[in-house]
Amino acid sequence: MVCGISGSMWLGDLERTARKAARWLVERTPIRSLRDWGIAFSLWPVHFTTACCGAEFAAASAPRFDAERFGFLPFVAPRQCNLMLIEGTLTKKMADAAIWVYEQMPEPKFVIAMGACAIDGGIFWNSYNIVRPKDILPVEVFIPGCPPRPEAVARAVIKLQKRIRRGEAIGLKV
Amino acid sequence: MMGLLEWILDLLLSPWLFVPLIYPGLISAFAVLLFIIWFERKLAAKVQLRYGPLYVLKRLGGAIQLVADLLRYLFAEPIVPDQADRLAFIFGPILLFASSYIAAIAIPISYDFYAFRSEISLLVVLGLNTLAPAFNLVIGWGSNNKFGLIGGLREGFLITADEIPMFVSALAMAVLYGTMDLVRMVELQSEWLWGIALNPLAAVTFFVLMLLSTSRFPFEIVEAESEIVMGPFTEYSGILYGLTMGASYVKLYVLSLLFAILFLGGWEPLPPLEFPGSWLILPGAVLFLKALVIMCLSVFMRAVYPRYRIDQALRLAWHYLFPASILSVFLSLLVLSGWSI
Amino acid sequence: MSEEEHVLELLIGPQHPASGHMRLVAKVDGDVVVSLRPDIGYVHRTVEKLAETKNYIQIIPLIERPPLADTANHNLGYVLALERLLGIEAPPRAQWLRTLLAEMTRIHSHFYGLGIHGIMLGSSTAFMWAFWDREIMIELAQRLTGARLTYSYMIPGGVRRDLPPGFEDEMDKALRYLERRIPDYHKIFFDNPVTRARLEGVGVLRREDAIRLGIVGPNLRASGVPYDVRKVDPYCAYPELDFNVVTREEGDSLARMMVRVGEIRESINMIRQILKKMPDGPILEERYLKMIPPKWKEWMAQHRRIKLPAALISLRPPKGEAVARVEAARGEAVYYIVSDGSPKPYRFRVVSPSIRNVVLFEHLIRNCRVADIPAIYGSLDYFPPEADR
Amino acid sequence: MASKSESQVQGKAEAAPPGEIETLLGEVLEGLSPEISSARGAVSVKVPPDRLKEAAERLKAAGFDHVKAVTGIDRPDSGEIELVYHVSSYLDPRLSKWIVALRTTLPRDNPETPSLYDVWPSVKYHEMEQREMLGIHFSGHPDPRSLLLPESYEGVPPLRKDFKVKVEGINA
Repeated sequence: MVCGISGSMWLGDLERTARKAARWLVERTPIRSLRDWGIAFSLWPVHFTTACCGAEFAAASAPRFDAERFGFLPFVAPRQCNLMLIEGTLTKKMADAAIWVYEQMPEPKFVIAMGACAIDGGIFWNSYNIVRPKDILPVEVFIPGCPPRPEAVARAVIKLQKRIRRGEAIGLKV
Repeated sequence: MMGLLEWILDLLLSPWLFVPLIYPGLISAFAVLLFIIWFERKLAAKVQLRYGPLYVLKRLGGAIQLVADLLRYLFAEPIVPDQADRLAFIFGPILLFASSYIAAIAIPISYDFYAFRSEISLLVVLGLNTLAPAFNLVIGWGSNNKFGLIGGLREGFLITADEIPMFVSALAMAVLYGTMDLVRMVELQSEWLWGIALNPLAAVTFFVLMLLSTSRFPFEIVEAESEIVMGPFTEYSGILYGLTMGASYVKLYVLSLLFAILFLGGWEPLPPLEFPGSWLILPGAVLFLKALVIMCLSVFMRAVYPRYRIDQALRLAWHYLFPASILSVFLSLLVLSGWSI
Repeated sequence: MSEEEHVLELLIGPQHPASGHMRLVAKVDGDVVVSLRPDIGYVHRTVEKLAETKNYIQIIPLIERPPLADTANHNLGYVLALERLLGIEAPPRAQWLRTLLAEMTRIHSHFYGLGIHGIMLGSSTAFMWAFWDREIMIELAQRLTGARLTYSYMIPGGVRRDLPPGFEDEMDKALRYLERRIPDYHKIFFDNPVTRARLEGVGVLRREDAIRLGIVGPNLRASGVPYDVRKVDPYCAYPELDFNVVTREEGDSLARMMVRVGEIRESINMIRQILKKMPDGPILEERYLKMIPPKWKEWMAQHRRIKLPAALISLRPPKGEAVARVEAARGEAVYYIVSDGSPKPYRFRVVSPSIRNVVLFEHLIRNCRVADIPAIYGSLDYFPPEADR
Repeated sequence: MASKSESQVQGKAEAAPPGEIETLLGEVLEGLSPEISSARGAVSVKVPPDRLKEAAERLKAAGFDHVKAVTGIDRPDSGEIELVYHVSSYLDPRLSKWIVALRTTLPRDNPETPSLYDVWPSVKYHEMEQREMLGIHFSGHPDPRSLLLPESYEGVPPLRKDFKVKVEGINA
């Protein structure tokens, strides 16, 4: 303290301290449950179609199934979203993009893997060009089906909401 | 103790604090923001055979959806990209939001309640309103993202195209009323007719330009999502994005208030009611409701129109709206001469 | 300044609201797109290779996945090729049922394309309405086949299920509803001045270019080429149906969209005719029908569906090859099977309409505005998984 | 059986009588030593690899205006790769009823053939796909990129027979 005159020495690592303080504050129960409530009803999946399940995902937010009822609003850029839906098969080329998009999303963020292909390859299990999402991303909820029905997507959203409000979701702990 | 409370109440009710802070300033702007975005989503859903936000509070049709969204934004990690200009990136949205609502301070709420009364308060509102787009440019440039850059430049093109005809069509009303004092304008309208009946051309032009300058459909060009993701706001996350998203709605709110005063008779006619505080609440509520109707109409356009291309919007603004605004000045003169005869 | 220096390279996708499962590399000069290169392969799931490891019957679900919004037509194309290879033919009622499902799929696939085009232009209402009306055909197809999109309905020698009871009435109601709806679309979307401004004269594909580049489907017909496999090389029940090939001369984005709308109308007429003229009879070819144990016959009659005969599971077509083409919703699909006499194909080739249309990206999106990229993209009704396979 | 299904399908659309297309192809490709055969509704013409481009040019001149598919078939037993162009016509209703398979064989260890992009621009993406899937080199093709596989892909081209993928135990 005596000999160091540089700014960081005087102030300490201000940013890190601030982050720590903010985290401490957020972890208190009333604020925490308020935050979790907010997140649970504001799951915005990023617009990232990885494979053909995207057609059923679109149907999930379309009138008949209307996932917006749960505050589930497909949105455009990763920076504004907190949910990533792996819509079906993840090819090697797409997996790179998926990791990029996931990295770009702000925390807390969640991943839902949709479709049999996203669980363990599904009908394309022996394809040489696919990646299993669970190997590269922390998946919260898997949706079985090939393709899953839109109701299944809605169900996964509800399940994720419950997990978030109970504080069990992986995305909250990172 | 009571004295202290009274003192605080007095302070809050003093126009110099009440106008910028509560109504039509910050707090009411926030409230409108939370309402109008929910309303926009709900209305679009209605047209589109859906429910829209619902389960967050089922009894009220999901009316607090935006509170949930706001909380999420608040607690989301604010990311500042490495390549971005830190200063511009962080202060851009704050200034954008501030400059979007700052024009509200010059808007009077009744004959005797305003932050300041000036001979040229119309010009003050219009002038302060033109600040905001500049920060869109700053944001687009500062976030160092190609889509952001394109979005910022689009805003740059649109500033001139929408602000100039908007000025002219607002000034057409000044010509008509013979004053630029907003309070006097309301007074005159209560004596004559509403501005929209006197000069409908100016009203239509102003309304379309309002859509254009707040990037509502069909002019949602700056943040056209299927073309340039979110335009200038592509890189924003957390509460900073919340501010950028709110800014255009707040601007819409201020312009709707102005529209209500210019064309819809402001706070007139007042319902003949008497209760404590009615001197402030009644005119405020009437003005607010009129502005709200305008806002609802503007957000309804989302359900009706696709979006124009930027060159088409510019052509529309320069080839049609600008001449229309000039014509509306002449129309004002015509009405005025007709009136005096 | 050199040409290169004031060109901005935009990478659109694969994470982009209007890129779908692909990347568009656009070179932009100001607001003008100088050139655009599609970078596909993000959904390449190696269907052709995997088909070589699967039995013929297992390939049916495999080839349904890539063109997810348009499964029945592709299923039909594959089954036709396989039947040619096997030298069998489905009985008449099965042919008519196939045609019925193919046309139903065409309707909901066109609504899908229409909805995506709507959202790309910013009209969320067009998207939502199209996806709503699409659900009606999906629901009916679900009653017929048991699945929302992946029907696997056509099998070699016939179809899996017969019409469920009451299907005709439901379908009649649905068709009347859809006919009432199309004017609504005209009001809110097709005749909307903004839509017109965005689409008219944008992305004009001239007739000779369309032929030269081998474009298929509504995109070809919108440029004035009346090529439709259903007329040129009719299959199933199409020879007995009375329908027009919808064409437009303009070749712009609006024409492509309106051809799809016209085809929806034609399909509605066709479904009416099909339900009226549907012949009676078995829905599976005789030789397979005979293999089904008699104890199942009653069950089949009761449930109006067939029990899959064991012979289909390990089909062994003779050595040789067969090619079949169908008019899928997005255009002509070609299926080419080379058999070496084993239960698995030696070489299996799918040429989906989208892979033949992908060339349009670099051809049409040039010297246009940035905002025209989604407008043209949407008008092509391009589905990347179908192209990448 | 097969001929029955064809005649039923084509009978309704005033098809060219069988044989006509073969005669036509024989006339068009005279001198290129074509082997013309037809089976199951498809006509196929086999030409030597060095005559492929000329054959293509003549077919184009005869009215076959587009290519539907380009398919490479790996045949390790005979050490060859068979290359098939399925061509047809949009405009000539007489030809568009047929899909003509223009085929040739290339040596498996060095499959090189002139690209038909100059003749039929519609082969562009098909040839790119066959290039990366089978390692066929199309000389003169305008686009050297890989199409479907990742840029970093290395190894045996996937559709060659010596590229093995896992199969299910029950069938293996």
